[in-house]
Amino acid sequence: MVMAERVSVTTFRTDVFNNWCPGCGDFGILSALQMSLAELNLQPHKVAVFSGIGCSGKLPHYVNVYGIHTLHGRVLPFAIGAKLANPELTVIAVGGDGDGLGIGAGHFLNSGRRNVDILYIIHNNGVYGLTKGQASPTLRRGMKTKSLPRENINDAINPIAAAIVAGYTFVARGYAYDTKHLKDLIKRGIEHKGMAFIDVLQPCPTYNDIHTKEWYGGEDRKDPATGKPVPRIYKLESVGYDGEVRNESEVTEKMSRAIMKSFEMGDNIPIGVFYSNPLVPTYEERIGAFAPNYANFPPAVQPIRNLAYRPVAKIDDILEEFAVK
Amino acid sequence: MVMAERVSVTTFRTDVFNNWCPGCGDFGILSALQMSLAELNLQPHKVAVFSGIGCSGKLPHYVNVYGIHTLHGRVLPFAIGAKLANPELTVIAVGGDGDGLGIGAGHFLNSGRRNVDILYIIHNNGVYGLTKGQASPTLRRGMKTKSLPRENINDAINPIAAAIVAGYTFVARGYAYDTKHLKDLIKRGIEHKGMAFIDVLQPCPTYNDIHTKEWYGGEDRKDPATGKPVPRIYKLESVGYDGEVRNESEVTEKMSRAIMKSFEMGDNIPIGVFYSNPLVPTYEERIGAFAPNYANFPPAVQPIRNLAYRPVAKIDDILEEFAVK
Amino acid sequence: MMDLKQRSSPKFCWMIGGSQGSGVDSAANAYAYTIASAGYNVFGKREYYSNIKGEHSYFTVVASNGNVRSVLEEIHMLVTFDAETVFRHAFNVLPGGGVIYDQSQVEEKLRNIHTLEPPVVKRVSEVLGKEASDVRLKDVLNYVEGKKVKLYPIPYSDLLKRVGDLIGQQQLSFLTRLVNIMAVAASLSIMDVDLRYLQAALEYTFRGKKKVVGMNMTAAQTIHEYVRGSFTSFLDYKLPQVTPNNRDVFIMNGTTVVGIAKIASGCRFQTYYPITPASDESVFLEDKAVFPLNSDVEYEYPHIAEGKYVGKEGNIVVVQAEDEIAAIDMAVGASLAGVRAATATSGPGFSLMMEGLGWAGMNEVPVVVTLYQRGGPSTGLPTRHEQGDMLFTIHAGHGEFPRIVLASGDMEEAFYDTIKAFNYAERYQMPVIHLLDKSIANSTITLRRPSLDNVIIERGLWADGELANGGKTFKRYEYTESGLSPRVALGTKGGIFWATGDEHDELGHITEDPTIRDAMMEKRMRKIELADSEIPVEEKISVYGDRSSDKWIVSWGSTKGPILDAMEELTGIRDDLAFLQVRLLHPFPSAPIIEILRNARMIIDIEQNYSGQLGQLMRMRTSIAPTHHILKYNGRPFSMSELVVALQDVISNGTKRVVCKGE
Amino acid sequence: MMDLKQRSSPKFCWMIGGSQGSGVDSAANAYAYTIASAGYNVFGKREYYSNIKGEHSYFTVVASNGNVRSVLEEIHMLVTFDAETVFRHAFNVLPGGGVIYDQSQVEEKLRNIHTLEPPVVKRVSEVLGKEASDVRLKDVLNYVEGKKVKLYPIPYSDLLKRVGDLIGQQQLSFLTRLVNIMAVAASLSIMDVDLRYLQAALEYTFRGKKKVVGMNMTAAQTIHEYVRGSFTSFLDYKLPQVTPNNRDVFIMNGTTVVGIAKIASGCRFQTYYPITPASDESVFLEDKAVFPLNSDVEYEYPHIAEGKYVGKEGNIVVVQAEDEIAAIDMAVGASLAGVRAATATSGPGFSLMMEGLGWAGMNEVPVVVTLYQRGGPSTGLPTRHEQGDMLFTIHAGHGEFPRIVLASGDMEEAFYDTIKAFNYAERYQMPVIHLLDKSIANSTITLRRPSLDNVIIERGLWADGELANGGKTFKRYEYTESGLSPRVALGTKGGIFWATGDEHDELGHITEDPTIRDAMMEKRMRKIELADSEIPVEEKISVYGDRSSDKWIVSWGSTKGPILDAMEELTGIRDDLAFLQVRLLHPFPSAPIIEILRNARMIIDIEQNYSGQLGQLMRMRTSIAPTHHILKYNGRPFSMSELVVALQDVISNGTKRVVCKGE
Ligand SMILES: Cc1ncc(C[n+]2csc(CCOP(=O)(O)OP(=O)(O)O)c2C)c(N)n1
Ligand SMILES: Cc1ncc(C[n+]2csc(CCOP(=O)(O)OP(=O)(O)O)c2C)c(N)n1
Ligand code: SF4
Ligand code: SF4
Ligand SMILES: [Mg+2]
Ligand SMILES: [Mg+2]
Repeated sequence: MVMAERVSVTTFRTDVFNNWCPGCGDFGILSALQMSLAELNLQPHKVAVFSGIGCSGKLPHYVNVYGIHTLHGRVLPFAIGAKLANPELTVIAVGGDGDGLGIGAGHFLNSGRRNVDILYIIHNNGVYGLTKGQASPTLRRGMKTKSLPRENINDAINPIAAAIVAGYTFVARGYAYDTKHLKDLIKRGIEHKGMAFIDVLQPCPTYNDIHTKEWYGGEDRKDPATGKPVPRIYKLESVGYDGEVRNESEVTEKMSRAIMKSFEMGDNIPIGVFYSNPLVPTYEERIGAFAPNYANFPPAVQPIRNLAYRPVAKIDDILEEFAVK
Repeated sequence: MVMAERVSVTTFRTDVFNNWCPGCGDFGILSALQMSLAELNLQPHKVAVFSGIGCSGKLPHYVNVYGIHTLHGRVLPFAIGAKLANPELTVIAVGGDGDGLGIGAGHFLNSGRRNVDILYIIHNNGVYGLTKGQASPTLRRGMKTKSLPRENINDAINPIAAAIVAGYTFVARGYAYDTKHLKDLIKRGIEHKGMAFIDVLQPCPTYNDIHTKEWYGGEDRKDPATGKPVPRIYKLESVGYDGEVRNESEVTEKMSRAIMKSFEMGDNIPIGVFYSNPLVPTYEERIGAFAPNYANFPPAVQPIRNLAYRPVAKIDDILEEFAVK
Repeated sequence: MMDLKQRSSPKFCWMIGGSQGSGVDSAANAYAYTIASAGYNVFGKREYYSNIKGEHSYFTVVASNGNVRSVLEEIHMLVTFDAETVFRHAFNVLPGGGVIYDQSQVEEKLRNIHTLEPPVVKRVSEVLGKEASDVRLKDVLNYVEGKKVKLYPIPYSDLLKRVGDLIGQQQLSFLTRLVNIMAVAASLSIMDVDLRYLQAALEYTFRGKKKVVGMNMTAAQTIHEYVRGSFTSFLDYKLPQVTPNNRDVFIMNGTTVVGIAKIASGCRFQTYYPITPASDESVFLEDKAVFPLNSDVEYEYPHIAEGKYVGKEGNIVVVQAEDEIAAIDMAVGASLAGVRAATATSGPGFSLMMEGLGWAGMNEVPVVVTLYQRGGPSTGLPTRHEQGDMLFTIHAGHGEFPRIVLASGDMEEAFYDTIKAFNYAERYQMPVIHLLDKSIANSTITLRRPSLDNVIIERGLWADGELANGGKTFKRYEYTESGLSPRVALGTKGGIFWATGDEHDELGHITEDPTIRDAMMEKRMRKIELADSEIPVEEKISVYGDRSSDKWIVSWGSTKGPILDAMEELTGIRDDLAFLQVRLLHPFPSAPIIEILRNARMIIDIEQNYSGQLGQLMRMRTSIAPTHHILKYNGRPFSMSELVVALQDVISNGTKRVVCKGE
Repeated sequence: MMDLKQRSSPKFCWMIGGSQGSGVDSAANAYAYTIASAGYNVFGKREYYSNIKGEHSYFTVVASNGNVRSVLEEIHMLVTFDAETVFRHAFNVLPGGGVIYDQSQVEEKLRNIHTLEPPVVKRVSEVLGKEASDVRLKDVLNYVEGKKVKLYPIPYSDLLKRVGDLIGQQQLSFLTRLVNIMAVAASLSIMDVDLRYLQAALEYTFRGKKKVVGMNMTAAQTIHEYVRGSFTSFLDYKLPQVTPNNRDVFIMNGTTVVGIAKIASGCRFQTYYPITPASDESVFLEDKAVFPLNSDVEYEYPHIAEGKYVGKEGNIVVVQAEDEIAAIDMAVGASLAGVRAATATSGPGFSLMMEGLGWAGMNEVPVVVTLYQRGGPSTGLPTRHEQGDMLFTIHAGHGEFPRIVLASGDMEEAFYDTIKAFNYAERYQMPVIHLLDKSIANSTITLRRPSLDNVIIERGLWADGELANGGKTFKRYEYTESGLSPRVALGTKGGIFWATGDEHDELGHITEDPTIRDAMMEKRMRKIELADSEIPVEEKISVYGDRSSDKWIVSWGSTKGPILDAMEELTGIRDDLAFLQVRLLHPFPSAPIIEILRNARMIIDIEQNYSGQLGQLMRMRTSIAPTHHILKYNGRPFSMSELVVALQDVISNGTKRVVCKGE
């Protein structure tokens, strides 16, 4: 084993010019991610960050790990392919709400059914940022951000409830500007054995003038007593909510409670872990059930040729089944 | 107005040879659909049935209404396009579980956000029938139908919960062999104002040897007292369940209850209406909010040329905005 | 960098640049309108990054009293208010041209501009002969001044303060928003254009917002006075003379032109999924979803209407779909209901439409795909120009089905082609792909009033509204000699039919019978022969120049503008050059092209792609291959300038393949 | 219907038919194995509907002591146990050939067979000269008997009862399952093939299930005795003589062959979404997910392995994806991790892969798409044959990126081409599309043992495992003369890189700089020139017959079999005919083809599509167009028989376009 080198947040920075708009919530997500990689003391080359297309999709270029900026809506299949080929990698997928819940919704739903051991982070800004602010699937009906010609015609999807129903085994919500809290969520998401999902509320100051930092922070509703803003965001931990499944019998109840909790929106927005169930076997474990050496000998570490470049798989046994006798 | 002609079940039959396997649950769905069209006294030419690809996808060929057999996973966009072009049509979409929840999952989820006034029926047989029995997204993990080389590796999606979370405003489950009950559900689904979804448990005797007619009927578990089978299926009505939203304040609670109810599976499978919310405006109504004559003058009835085949839209006003002065 | 020279043609090239989000666009639009208002024709080209704020964008506007259909590489007037624009573009200013810049930034270091790519940094420092780390803005200014470029330093912040006093606003973040129009005004002063035209332009740009117009005019006046008071030497170039008159012209970009044409054409259902540069068209249509109808004519009722209510206003349903797969499928669904339906997209979106396209082909459903090409492959250069998708459109989708592919050469063509696209689609009952590109989408031009006088809406063959027998036997796919079968809209009494992507019989039911298969395949494919034989040659190709020439340019799409401009520029030098523009790409007009090119000795293929797709297609359909290529694939449209040079290179030196590199 | 004749070639054509789900497939497989076991080469073709139970399927098996690579249209032995098969196929039985049928069904009415398409009903009644409603099975039997076809009525139900007694099972639903093998046995008795070969075949067909084999053998014996006891006149045709010997041959279909080749090639990640006829390959691989490794060699470790555990068994991860978009994207993801990865699909699935393909092209990721073509367009003829996707694959995806397209002519080629596909992919770092089709997928042949002796696994350029500097500067997309840059797998220390579908710099970061764009575009496209120059001509084309001929057949893919068989059949009649098989379709081997065809006077393009795609492609790349076409697009592969007739027609009568119609 090669000795792991010490890492810090700077280890995970690149010198690529960051062209997000000033004040964009994406900055918070980026630094929370870098902090969590550092705190988990991960070796950069053992980590791969995948992304979709959008403002959010540019994130990998700013992180000094393998960075794969894929296609619009397709981040999950790419990430899952890499993880299954080499389960040793720490794989993180990120993308926009349009990316993940609009064009990518089919992968979002179906990935839950697999429970591959990766983390998926959605930058939930209510808009299609990079294409100039059309409504994304998380924007509620009737809202009219400044970039829309008229009120949004579609209802919003609830990403937390959708993820739980889809089968994600760790489902949380973070807030881009509470980077410490988000960093902890990301750490837990990475450490979670199975498919983790974090919905991150991400202000887009350029196009979403409704869900702003100020709005989340409750600047518009001051406590009459203290004169201080009453934030719209609160922490699930702070109200004693516990979404962790500790044995099989709790699953349905915890799931239902988490879904109900996720309907809480508007002026009281919970962040934290809604649901976590470490008891479901991962896809990798399920493969192991019929290919026992998969865990130690997955595709990426299998030799396929000998030193003379000849194939090393023996096909004679298989052929034998078809031999004419 | 043209006088409506009297219709009966036979009005809705075609003489196309039906090539479903003997005993297939699809027959039940077909006849329930034909019965409901007849009972609603719909004129055949005012109805269009759209389908995806699969055994289920062949259904429209057996119904004497406009029948549009589309692409694998794409039935909803086609159906929605036609409905929005001509809201006068009664539009029904049908398809397989692989079609709707596998490849079509993205449309499934996003269609809920629109609440277009159509009905969508999924033939839930646990397998990809027409491609010879691979596991579909509704088959539970660990199940091994006779067509599978090994136990199913993926978890199942819960279509009822997924539909509710997606925003469908009428969500029900039927059973292919309780055609009378199913017929009533279909009627309600058609009459519901908004997007209705019915998940139909559909035995596939050819490939799914687990969820058979006998299994649903409880043939394997006889009541020791009476010696009669105890069916696994029961009706929500029979236990006093009421999923209908009658005012806005009930929404979250009814939704949550419906989702919890949908987790009930295994040996007690509820059928009936899980959730119904007629209070959400349809997409058509939402269009009407900014195009007031849409309801009476939708695309399909708008003349676009005069008798001399010249365009009839006036573009001068629009041009004027760009005039150089 | 090219050899700069002032063209013989009476064209004036103006450029503004700045970081995205700083108002470059509206400034350029205001300038273009001003100049148009003053009586000129303009052509404006917009260049921007796939980024919302911070990266560099610029806008070139060429004005002329004659034709103008492309940009020049040489700049007469460079308008800036940041350092980056000067670093990037000052070297392109002609001797005797001028640069407006912020005088407070002259010490700005090249190295501090993080949005400059390494090759730009390298190029600048090499030209200046300095280490990159030493280069400052003033070095560039000195350098170009040495090349006889005139410098116009502006104390923007002082002037802003003055403006602030005048309008009673001192907040800097607010005042900064006026800088872009001030820069424009400065250039107008230098160019000696009356500011009253700017007033009209501002009213247009900030429509309805009187106060904003007022403040901007104050800012413009302020800088005008400063310029007139501070500088004495103006440009060596003057705008050519025009007499402003009441021209019936409009200033528009391509997505607007196509949007308006769709409304005119009777398109009543449009779907889209956001994508650059296509979605502007759909957003425009969303905005114009309700429009007046001509009430003084007798309508031809759609087949489905049962003597219903007819509104005074039409409406178009525009649906933002969840992806491009849904977008095309929804459009096809709407078309089945009898409506003219379309979707607009760019390369990545089109790549997702293969199955929908094939289904429409198989089921003979008219549908129009408006495809704005952009830089590929993959996500590519999302905000840049290319003509890279043409061969893909012709072969798009598995299996074989008929489709029509047409490409517009400019915005005027785009208008009429949009209507033609629907006519073709309905007439031949097949999908039509209308090829446009980023250059057409995002360029701004002065356009004459589109005339609907010669526009006919052709809806093709329809079965009678009331069909005989209960509907079980309407043959939607009836075999006919032409291949066309009368159709009905969903909802038509007696017209019940079936449709399926599977091979089907005349009723639309699945069949695998080999004889029916052959008959249906042949029926469908006959329609493409029909289209080939019916579409008049004028709609297929255009020829410019001497038909008897033996030196031909062949090209398609938006290269038309720079090619015609270059040919005009070469008047007297290369009068023997003729230009064949292919407008209908599929079915390919082989016969007229063979006729024209039969005796050509030199065939120069000009395209904005790497592989010379039209050249390949032409060879495929005629066995005639281009002899020379002028290509460009760096994401920027041809300038007239580089095309002139490239043509000379090909013709004089026999260079086989010229790759143009201009920005 | 064709003019039936017994060919000169020593071939025996056997056919079985029946409704789907009634065991036609296993019967045919058992027969094919039996005959192979008896020492013959066989070629079996399977035809079935897109249906699970009830529609008609049939299986033709041609046996020969020489080459056999296609079916005949004429049948020597028709084996049936339902009426429909007789109605459909009896007319194709040769005079002197025979029909086995269920004697209890002779009164069956044509009109009662609901699965017969109207054209079939019409054809049958026309041949018989009767009203369709009057036709009964016996009419057909009488008719063919008049044409000297021998009839073998079988009392299946009586015999079944007898078998039931013997095996102690009287449940009819159970016994019915033995009918298919009984029918086979009857044919073997008539053909005088020793039943002991059948025993081996049954062991193969029902592997492991001793009891089933036993019961089937009992049934076979029973019917054998019946046949030998009841009939005296057997066929006028005999199987040619062979001496059964220990041949090292295998009996397989195409999906199995390709599956095995994938394991051999080192493919360790395969994705799929169910689709006919491709998914059989993936299901096979799922079944063989764990396989032994050669333990007596020294492995070359993959770049990523850090001296880890090496298993005795390899494994391949096969993922059933949620759709084909996910399928290709997952494969690309796995490839980034350094694994040979592939996906297998058919037309509709491939249509969904455009973006994934383009991303792989843009990011230089090796990935193999095994494309089993089937009848198109759209859902088309999902279980039928066609070569309709080739031009689509070459132009697939928006924008321009390199890819390699190769097509196999038969199963032996398919085996080696599968390995070649991965070699090309890794060597040139680009997507490779391996074209196969339904005919290869679903045909059964006797294949010699594939040899790995000459197989080399080429993995292309890799950077050193341990890279110097912390990883911030590994240039994954380094500019090189060849266009190839050394790559690393995700997880490699020091090799950190970025990838993006946007245009990018050498590190893989987004750029819009025009000079980098040009350099990267050229780098990528150079690789296709490299491939063109490096791939040996033997891998690009094959030539059969006299190279100096001036009469050429050009074709590609699985038409190879029928063409070679037809040429063999025409020995002595058309010895001057040569055949050019194009195996590498992109980059197109223009130079060798021009060289070969330069002096051709007749170029006959033979393809299974409507538009002659290879002909178009050849013209596009060489300016040489075919002079004649033999095409077929009814969903069924060419039979040797019809190709012989068509070739004669073209050559003797100069017919420009022959469309074959055989079933
Ligand atoms: C197939 C396809 N369609 C459309 C686009 C254009 N596109 C680029 S970014 C984007 C939306 C981004 O929105 P979101 O995913 O919410 O990310 P954000 O920019 O808000 O972070 C779209 C539609 C594309 N790249 N590919
Ligand atoms: C894009 C595409 N991929 C794959 C297929 C092949 N295909 C045909 S039917 C089918 C699955 C059908 O399963 P389901 O949707 O559950 O319908 P069922 O047959 O069970 O009614 C598939 C995958 C296809 N037609 N199109
Ligand atoms: S547009 Fe919005 S999401 Fe995108 S970078 Fe700017 S602020 Fe962030
Ligand atoms: S395979 Fe299953 S779903 Fe399909 S027709 Fe047969 S029984 Fe029905
Ligand atoms: Mg977003
Ligand atoms: Mg199914």
